[in-house]
Amino acid sequence: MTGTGYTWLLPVLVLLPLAGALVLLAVPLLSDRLAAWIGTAIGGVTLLLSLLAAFVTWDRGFGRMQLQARTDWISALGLEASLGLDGVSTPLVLLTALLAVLTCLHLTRAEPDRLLVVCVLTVTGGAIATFTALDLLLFFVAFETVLIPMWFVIGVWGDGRQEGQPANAAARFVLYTAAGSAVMLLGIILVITRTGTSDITELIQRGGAGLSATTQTVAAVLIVIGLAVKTPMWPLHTWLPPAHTIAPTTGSVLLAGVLLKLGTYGLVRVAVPILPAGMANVAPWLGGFAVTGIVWAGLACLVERDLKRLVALSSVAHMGFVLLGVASMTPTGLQGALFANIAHGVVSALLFFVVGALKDRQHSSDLQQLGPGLRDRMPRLGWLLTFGAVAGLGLPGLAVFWGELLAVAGAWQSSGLGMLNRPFAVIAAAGTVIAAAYWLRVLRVLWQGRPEPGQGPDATRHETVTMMPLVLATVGLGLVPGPLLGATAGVVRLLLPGGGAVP
Amino acid sequence: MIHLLGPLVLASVLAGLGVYGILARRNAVLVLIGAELLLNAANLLLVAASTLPAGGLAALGQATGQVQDPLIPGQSMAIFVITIAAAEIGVALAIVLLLFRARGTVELTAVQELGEASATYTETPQTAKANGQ
Amino acid sequence: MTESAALLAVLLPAAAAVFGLLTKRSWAADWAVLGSAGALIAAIAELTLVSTDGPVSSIGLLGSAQLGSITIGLDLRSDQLSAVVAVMVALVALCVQIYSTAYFQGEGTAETPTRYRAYAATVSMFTAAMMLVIHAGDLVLLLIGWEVMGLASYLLVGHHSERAAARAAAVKAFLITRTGDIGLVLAVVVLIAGAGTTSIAELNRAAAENEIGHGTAVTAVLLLLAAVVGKSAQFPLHTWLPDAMEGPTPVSALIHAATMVVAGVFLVARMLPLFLTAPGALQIGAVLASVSMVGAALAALAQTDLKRLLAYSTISQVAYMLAAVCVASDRELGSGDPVGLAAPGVAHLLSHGAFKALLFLAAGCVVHIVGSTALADMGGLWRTHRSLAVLFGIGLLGLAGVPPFGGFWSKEAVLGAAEEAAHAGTWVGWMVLVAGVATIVLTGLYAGRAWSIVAMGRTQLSPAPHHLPAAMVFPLYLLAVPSVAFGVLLLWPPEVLHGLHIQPGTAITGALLAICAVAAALAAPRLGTADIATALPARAQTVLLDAFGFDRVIRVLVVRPVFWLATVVKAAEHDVIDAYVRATGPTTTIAGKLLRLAQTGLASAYAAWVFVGAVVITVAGMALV
Amino acid sequence: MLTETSARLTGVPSIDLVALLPVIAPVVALLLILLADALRPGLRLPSDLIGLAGLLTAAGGVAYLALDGEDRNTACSGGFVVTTGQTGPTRLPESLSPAEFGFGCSYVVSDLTLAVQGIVLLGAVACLLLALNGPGAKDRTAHHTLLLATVAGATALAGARDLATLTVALETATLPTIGLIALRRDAQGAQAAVTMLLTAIASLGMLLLGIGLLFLATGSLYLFRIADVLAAGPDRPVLVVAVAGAVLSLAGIGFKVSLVPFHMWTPDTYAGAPLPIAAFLSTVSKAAGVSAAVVLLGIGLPALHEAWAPLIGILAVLTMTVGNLIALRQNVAVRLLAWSTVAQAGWVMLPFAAAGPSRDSVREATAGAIGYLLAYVVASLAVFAVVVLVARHHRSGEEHTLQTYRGLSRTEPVASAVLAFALLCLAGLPPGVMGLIAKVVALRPVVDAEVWPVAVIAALNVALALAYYLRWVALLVAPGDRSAPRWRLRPAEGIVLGGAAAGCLGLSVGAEVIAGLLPGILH
Repeated sequence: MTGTGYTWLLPVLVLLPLAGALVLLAVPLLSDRLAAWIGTAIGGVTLLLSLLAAFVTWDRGFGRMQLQARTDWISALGLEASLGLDGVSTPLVLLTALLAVLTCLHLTRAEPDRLLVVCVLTVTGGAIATFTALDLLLFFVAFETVLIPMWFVIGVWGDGRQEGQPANAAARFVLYTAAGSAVMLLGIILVITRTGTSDITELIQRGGAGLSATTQTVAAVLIVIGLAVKTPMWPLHTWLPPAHTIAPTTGSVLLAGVLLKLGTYGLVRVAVPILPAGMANVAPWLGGFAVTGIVWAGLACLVERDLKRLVALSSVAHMGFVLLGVASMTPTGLQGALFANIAHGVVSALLFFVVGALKDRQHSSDLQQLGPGLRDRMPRLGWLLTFGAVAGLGLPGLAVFWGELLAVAGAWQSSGLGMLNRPFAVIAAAGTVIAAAYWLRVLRVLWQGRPEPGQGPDATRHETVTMMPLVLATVGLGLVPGPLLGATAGVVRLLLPGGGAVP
Repeated sequence: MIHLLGPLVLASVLAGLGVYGILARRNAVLVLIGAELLLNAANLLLVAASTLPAGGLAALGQATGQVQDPLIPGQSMAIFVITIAAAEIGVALAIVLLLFRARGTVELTAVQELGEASATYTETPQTAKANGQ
Repeated sequence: MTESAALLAVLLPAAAAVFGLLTKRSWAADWAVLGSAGALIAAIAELTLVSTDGPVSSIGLLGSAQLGSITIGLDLRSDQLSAVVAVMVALVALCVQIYSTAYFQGEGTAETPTRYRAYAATVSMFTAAMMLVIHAGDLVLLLIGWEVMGLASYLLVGHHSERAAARAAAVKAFLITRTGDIGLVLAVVVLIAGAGTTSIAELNRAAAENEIGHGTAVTAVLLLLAAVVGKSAQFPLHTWLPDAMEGPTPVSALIHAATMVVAGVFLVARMLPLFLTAPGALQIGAVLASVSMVGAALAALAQTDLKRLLAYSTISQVAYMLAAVCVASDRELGSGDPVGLAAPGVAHLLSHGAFKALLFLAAGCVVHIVGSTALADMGGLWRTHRSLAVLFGIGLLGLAGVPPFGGFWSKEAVLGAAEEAAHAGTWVGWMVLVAGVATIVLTGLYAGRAWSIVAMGRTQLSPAPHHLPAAMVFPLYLLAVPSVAFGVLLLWPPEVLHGLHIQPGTAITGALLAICAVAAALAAPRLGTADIATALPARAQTVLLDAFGFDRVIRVLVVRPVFWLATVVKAAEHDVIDAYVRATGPTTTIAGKLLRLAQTGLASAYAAWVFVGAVVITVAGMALV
Repeated sequence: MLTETSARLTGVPSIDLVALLPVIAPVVALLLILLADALRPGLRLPSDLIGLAGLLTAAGGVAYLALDGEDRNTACSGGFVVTTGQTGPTRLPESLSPAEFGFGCSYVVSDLTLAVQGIVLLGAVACLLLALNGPGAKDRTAHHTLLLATVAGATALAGARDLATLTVALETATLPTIGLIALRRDAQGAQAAVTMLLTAIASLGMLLLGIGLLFLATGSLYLFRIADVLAAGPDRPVLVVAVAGAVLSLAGIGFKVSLVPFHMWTPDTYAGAPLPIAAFLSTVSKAAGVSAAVVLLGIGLPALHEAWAPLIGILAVLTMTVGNLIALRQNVAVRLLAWSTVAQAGWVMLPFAAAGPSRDSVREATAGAIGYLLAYVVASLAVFAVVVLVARHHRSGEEHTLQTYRGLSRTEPVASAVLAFALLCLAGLPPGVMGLIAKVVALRPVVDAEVWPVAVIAALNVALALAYYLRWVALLVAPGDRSAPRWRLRPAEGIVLGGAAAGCLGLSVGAEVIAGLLPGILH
């Protein structure tokens, strides 16, 4: 199965959810539940197609762009609508499609809303487009596409028990990230004007040739700032906790599982390979912020009272590992970043599903009001929460561990971080203890303890079915990391200067 | 031939007077007179400038090779300006008339309610009016 | 065949855990017992096969993972060391699972549910994880098992999570071991970077052939040592173990006495060639072990709680094993064969596993009878439950190292190794030897004290003998066999125990000291003091009971600063970082309001702005030329 | 051959009527409406049709000229060379390219001209249709004639290549709008008109002074000629005079674009004018202002870029920032739009901040400005179409607040979708790809020239503007009154709404148009 077949796959993957969203938007007669089922079906087809795409890509080799499809769009800007899939993007596309199915499935029971499904599908389409875009500007357009639907999700369906809070959180989310991406746009334009092309594959091949070190540094700073807001990197992260806290379960899952991935994907796909010299200057700072974020967010979690906010803050810590992996500029670190990216997507999505289910029952996400004694009151939800927490603290054998290990390993042997590489690695590793501390605190307050009377129903079969794929994925990735690591092992060399040789 | 500086100074003085008129007066008609002064300052400048040889100031040092526009641009421009000024005054007086009909005065201070920082500003005047009645 | 046996030893308990959770509630006990029984059979088969066919270095389990330029094979390995330890682990696990079926009879009350299904599955999961640690052919795979064990320990210590003390102990146990485990993670990282491999066999080979850079080796070994110290509850990361006694007693027997806490020693034994390249690190390990040995034994002396007493004795005994492997570099053993050098530690590991599990399970029976773990509530076991008292006594004699019980032989092997090192003239050897001998005395004292309180003393119970279920008694007999007969093993030692040498001198001294100490403790009641601990000054009692106040030190130095820092961070998050974000709202509002002030509505004022603007930009433009 | 040359050099301009069709057609329509009104006062439909026909003919002319593809020059004058010692014509200097321009042409049909004319006519047609039920209903003749006159001025402005034509066209595009504003004949209408009038007069004064100085410095009113003279590198005093003239002229044009600090009239006038006229001001009138600036700076004064480019940069970011900051707290829809057009003016002018010595950079800047202008005008029209509809159907009329839009998506899903989409286009966030590409196009030259302060402030302004656009969008979907009566859409309004929506959508998909509006050289 070599050659050029299946070029229709990627355009269909991108356009199918978007078209589905458009149709659902335009047909107001559908009942909300039916709309959610249609969304699930579209998500399912997307997932199947992305599995097919992943298979084809694997078959032809993850090391280079497969399934390329391109057509002119705005030739005056050199913008081509060109898509492709390789080992870096394939897992992310799969994750996005999976989460699309699960969120839509979730919506078939929990407060279905036709327009919410529209938003979910738009986010899905936009994210897949971002992950497959092979043109810088197209990447940017796709990157921005997810903003507005997400803004709607937070602002309209957010937890509105306090007047004006959803609107505030949504506005903060969208304004913060839009400001960041506007800055990133400057960097992207700079790259395009200086190199004369916006073709990512071409730019990666050049690897910064023809760009002076200064230009690269400026562009890297601009692009990294934009992506760091989205990731989010300490200290640009303060939009995330309110957004997660207010967003409905669907929104939180998408935010954690899809949106945050865009930022780190951008770092790996754009910043590192296209601006190697610039990133070499930026990397120590990036690493420093990443490590600070790990510790900072962990400490903040230790005293956080709101469970959703806590999960959000823990995302900041997790993304700190991803950023550290990127900043290390080593194959191992990059692999770790990509692994941690996927792992965080799976685990935090699971956690948000669980927390959402708890919140639905107790109408609060405050730790004191949710607990204690979950293990006796709602055993199934309790165990799911425990599983999520244990995965979140990076237990070896579960998905998150590999990302953290590789990120730390990358940082340890990184020459790009200079003298600070080993201190960074050690601090990051110490961050895993803090992670354990706050997760155990959550379990201690929530899961353990003497249950109080006033029982809520345990997880329904529907909820369990929604969460099970994520549990299985967490275990699967944790125990058998080979395939995912294999997918990225070859391609990260192509993304690093000099094939990523570690001196 | 008088020195170029004289008309220029005169034009500056006229412009200054015009600006002062526009700024200092609150009576719409007097403001318009100031505006006329300003426009005529420009006219004076144009006509004075057209006395220069072809190429303007830039060509003063270079004696030869300058191309002269056959349409005598300075003067014709002045005629355009006079026409524009006339049209301007026509429109302006119509507006002043409208103002007088609406408020019974031509003082500019009488109509400030659209300014967001003015004392008489209301966000939705029509609704306010309707509610007031 | 060996491959299948090793795989089964790991996978059967894992499968038991999964099935125990997924199938009917009433099958949970069956799955649990079947799983560990299967593991035991597999382990015995493995031992036999390994002894005849030789070791197998690579058994595919989880595929391989490509990290950067190196490939990590997540494979198992099987050799005599793993097989022997596996047998011990599976045996104890089986005993504990059988014991637990009776220990957790019924559903419990709403206030104190037994949660047997979760318990049994967790114990199965623990067994699988321990098997994974034992069989891991790669450090990363070992790390997976290592931390899953920690998780199981956390879940089981906090099993009765309705008790606040259990919750606190569970968190403490996990966090302290995790702190040590950073060392293991970083060691993996260091080895990935420095040695280019994490395969244990490969590392040992490279270390033996001096292919690993000195810096890498020392760093890695020190980091590994941190993990060992954490997991094996050695000073200064030992404080979690006594608290972990909040867990159900069978769990204490399995995890916090026989298996998990000795994983650290196992790791050192497993990677001894690597450790031998960094003698300095081993010396540090020996120092920590000596401190733990004596300190824990002293603390055990004054405990008022039977389980805590046993916990401190565990720390002390594990310290023996650690000390035994840590003096390895100072011993002059002809070939320098790492297997032989590790033998004393491994031997003590095995015998300790048997007698300590026996002790804990017996203690569980006592607690079951008395309904309390406090020593003050016990007494007169000899009169009410004589067979149980005998079993308990066997365990105590093993612990005290009184010949001919199992503990004697292994402990003397340890002392023999220390003496060998001491003869080689190193201070480490002397230190371990002195500490070991001192500890023998202390151990004898507290073992005798335990006996005199629990078995003798005044009967606190009603005269009607409390009946013990067979499922609780049978495992005791099962464990008593190796506790008594461990010495027999030394007549035909397996290859892994070949390096064992018992020096007659130390052996006789040790035996005499142990017997004297036990006798002194036993005689104490007759001499007027019911409990030799009370013979100590009150001040000393408090200090020892408190284990030298080390907990408080940690609380002051670590816990409080961290929480203080966390509150600072939370405040800074809100008042510094987010303040800038929040400030944009008011700032823009104020700016907008200020700018609006110009909109006076006066037409000529607007014209004025035109003039002003024109003049300003004209001047600016002229300046720019 | 010789006679031909001499005929070209006599100085009598020849007129190409086809080239001037976009200017002449509105004027003819204007005259016809006046004639019809004189013959039979009170005619409604015919005058609507005549006006529309005039605009469409002009648009047809633009389309024909665009398809024709040939650059045309008209109203050209020859020149003669003054030499001491000898009289009579001699060869013109090479730089003037006599074969193309002669001494200079007052009106040139180029890509630039046609693009601006197209934008102007687009806006004009839409505003005419929108006005049919509003201000145009009562004073049809006045409205139509004034509007057509403005359009004629604006189209002429796009082709104007000498300062006299430029001034006349600019005033033709300004004075009638004052009349249009005053069509609302109450005190506020009067105030709005007076405000605009005074600003216009003051600005005219500045413009004329500036032109006088430019003329003084270069001795010509033809932009090509001025460009050549300045490019030849005159002495510093001359340069200073020229710069003073250039910047004063810019100040005179600034009010039309609503550049800060010449923007003060904008909110007051928008609020006081009938809504369709506000739409007209924010599209056609602004387009005229932009084209005046583009023609003056890009064609006449590229050599002075060192002086005006930084100034434009400062003014552009100042304009954006001030406009956005004040718009953030506006509650009245039309005032919010007024401030947002101020902010958008900053974006339109932004590319000029990057003008450099090369002709290409000036062309790039112009392309950016015109591309942005197109996107802005189309989106603006869509927004105004909905605002006009809301004003017609809501009690509080033209000064309705944003609260009026609460829950509009429930009662009027299509109109709210169009409004939301158009607002996102203005904000420049997908799905409003059009606006995003426009921002890329506008930022590109600035980034290319690495004018970082300007670029970064502009980028941050994206978020600032997004705040109020999204506030509006959020209200659309907020839960609200479901009982409001359905709208009755008139055909003209429907056409504008649908057309503008289609425009937004079409330009989002075919964003090529925005980016590639000006492929050729600039003249």
